[in-house]
Amino acid sequence: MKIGVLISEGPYTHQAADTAFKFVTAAIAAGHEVPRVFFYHDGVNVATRLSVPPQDERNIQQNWSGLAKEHGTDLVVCIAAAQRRGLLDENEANRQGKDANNIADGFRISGLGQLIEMGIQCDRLVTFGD
Amino acid sequence: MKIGVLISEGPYTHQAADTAFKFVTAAIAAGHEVPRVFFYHDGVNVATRLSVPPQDERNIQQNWSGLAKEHGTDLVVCIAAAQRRGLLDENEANRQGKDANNIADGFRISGLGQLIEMGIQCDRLVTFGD
Amino acid sequence: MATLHTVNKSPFANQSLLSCLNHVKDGDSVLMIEDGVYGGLAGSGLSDAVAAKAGSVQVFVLQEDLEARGIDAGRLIDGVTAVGYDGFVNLVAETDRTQAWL
Amino acid sequence: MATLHTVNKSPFANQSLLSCLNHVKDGDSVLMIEDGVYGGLAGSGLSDAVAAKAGSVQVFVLQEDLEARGIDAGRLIDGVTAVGYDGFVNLVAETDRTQAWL
Amino acid sequence: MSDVKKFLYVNRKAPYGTIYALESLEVVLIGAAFEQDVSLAFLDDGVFQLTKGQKTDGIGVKNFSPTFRALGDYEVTKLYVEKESLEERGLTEDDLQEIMYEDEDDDWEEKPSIRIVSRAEMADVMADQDVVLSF
Amino acid sequence: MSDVKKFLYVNRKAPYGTIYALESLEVVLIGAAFEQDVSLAFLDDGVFQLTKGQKTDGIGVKNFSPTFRALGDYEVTKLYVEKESLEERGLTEDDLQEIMYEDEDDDWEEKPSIRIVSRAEMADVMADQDVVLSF
Repeated sequence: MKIGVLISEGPYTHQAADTAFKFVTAAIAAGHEVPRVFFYHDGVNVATRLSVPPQDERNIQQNWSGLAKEHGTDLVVCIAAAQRRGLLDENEANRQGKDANNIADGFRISGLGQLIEMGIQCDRLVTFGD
Repeated sequence: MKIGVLISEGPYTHQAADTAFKFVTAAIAAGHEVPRVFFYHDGVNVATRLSVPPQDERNIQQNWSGLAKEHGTDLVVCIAAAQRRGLLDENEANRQGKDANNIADGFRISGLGQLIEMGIQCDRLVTFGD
Repeated sequence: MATLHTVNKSPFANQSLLSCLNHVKDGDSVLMIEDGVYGGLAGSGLSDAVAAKAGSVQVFVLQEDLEARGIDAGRLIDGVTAVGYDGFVNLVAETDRTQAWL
Repeated sequence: MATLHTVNKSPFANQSLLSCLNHVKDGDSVLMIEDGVYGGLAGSGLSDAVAAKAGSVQVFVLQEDLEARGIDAGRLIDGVTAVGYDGFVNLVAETDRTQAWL
Repeated sequence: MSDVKKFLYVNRKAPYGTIYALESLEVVLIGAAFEQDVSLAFLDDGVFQLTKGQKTDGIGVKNFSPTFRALGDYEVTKLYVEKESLEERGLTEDDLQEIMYEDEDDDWEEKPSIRIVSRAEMADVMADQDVVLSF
Repeated sequence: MSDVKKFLYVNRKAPYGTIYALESLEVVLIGAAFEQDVSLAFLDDGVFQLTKGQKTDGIGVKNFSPTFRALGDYEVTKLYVEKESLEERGLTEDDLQEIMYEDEDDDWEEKPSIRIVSRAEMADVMADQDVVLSF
């Protein structure tokens, strides 16, 4: 079964991104497909490569980047939500005249249409937020 | 009277940083002193210079940077909270081996001691959060 | 030695206002801001709880947040007063401490 | 055509669980996760409201979130069942849609 | 038409205190282009999103409430509002903005998009969806 | 000693679902170095922070509950816990961890840091502070 996942809260502040990660891992282990995870609202902040969590804590961004690498999961960050919150890739940074970008490997920035498309193409959609 | 301000939520997602800005502006207009504003929890995300809000919306970071420039308000971002969430200055980026930083003019990164100090030195402490 | 209590969450979604009202002391002030201003609405399921405190405690709502949400000041519970940001600043200065019910 | 409802907020702080219980249909499932697992506690001021629904609706809590918070499964309301992440996945697959009460 | 799904956007939060109401509306507008069967549900504090007379100059935040009136142009015409949620908040339908659409199946007659429903009816609406997005 | 202020850290949120409990504790630890008169208040869902037997391996989040037991070493010895908040949640004092400190004014005798107080007493504690930090 194809399960799409929406993450609506930022890393560390809310448990949403952690619970979603455990859920997706379990879904894949059970033989389901998770073709895409969509990051919206503060969820876009999961995608920053600049975070430096304490050594004895989990690294949420690296968890997700690792999952994308291993399973080819499409990690999509909403462009509108990302712009408000200062999450940019190189392209966006150039386009907006910003001198730096902060997106991590395995994530890509795209439009809200990708969320709707996920809803249409997946058999289930599960939301993790606050 | 000296009023210290603590902001505990991120920009755009919660109204806290907007309400705090209006409050500080009104406090200064009323003749009070706001020597320091401390950004904690997701509040650290107010300090990113990479945000690009829609043209017809307020720019929260620029509001605060402007206030710091005009009134000399000390805008302090908690270092521990900032590291978790990927908000770095040049120094921190170098120290952590990161290839970019994202802090805006007028903000500085420092320790939680600055929050306690603000509580000791100010006559009042007002918290804006969620 | 009075306290200014601020409440910024809708009392219909969150228990913060009720917990605040359970801990205020006579002579304290309560200021509802942001989504908290809905706590000032007359005729709601929570109006009586707020009105019951509005005697021993001064209850305020932030005018600008009220306007943003399309609520006319005439809709407020009797004894609840709208103030602007300048009034917010005065309340902070006039009381001895501020406690946020986040 | 059953729905899986997820609730992730403490029912002592937030109205989400009560609103969820007011909208579930017979045969639906409710899964409490994250701070929502406190809604499964027996002997609380909210236990009766949950127990009253636990007949017509299947009520679950996420075992890992329960353990994290130091709550023994023996403390759960009768009729509330603990499941792991694998059980969470099964519930999503077995129901027709998932609705999050954020 | 097996590729048309029923999408429900569930709005349970008040506007301005948090961004969820605004960003929910942004999804609805983008989603309209996908020609799915779209409904919006307003319950709990979500009913506050639809109050008329919102003026946000004083808080420095953009007033997005006029956008609800444009939803008809995007063929988003089913806005379910829960009666009990209004009542618990001391509100009536008169406190909400008028939101209309032109019904192309009925000679473009203007009709109200807001449909006041009971809690039980809202539960029925929710149970009749393929995809539920919560904000 | 006019530069010693009474600081109260108010904890009203459950652990792990959000980070406030952990980041509150981080402020308390740093603040201890400033030699102020420190108290902690646990009420509403904040009482859940102190439950014993927390095991977080399953959720992949760090278990910070042992840190509460170290507070005595930082001379943070006044942890007020509201009785009514416990009762509403079906909890008793037995559900909480034992947190002790050594009283230097009483021949280093071990004493409990947790003080169960009524709601009215909690209101008195709150009203007796110079600085109130809410998490």
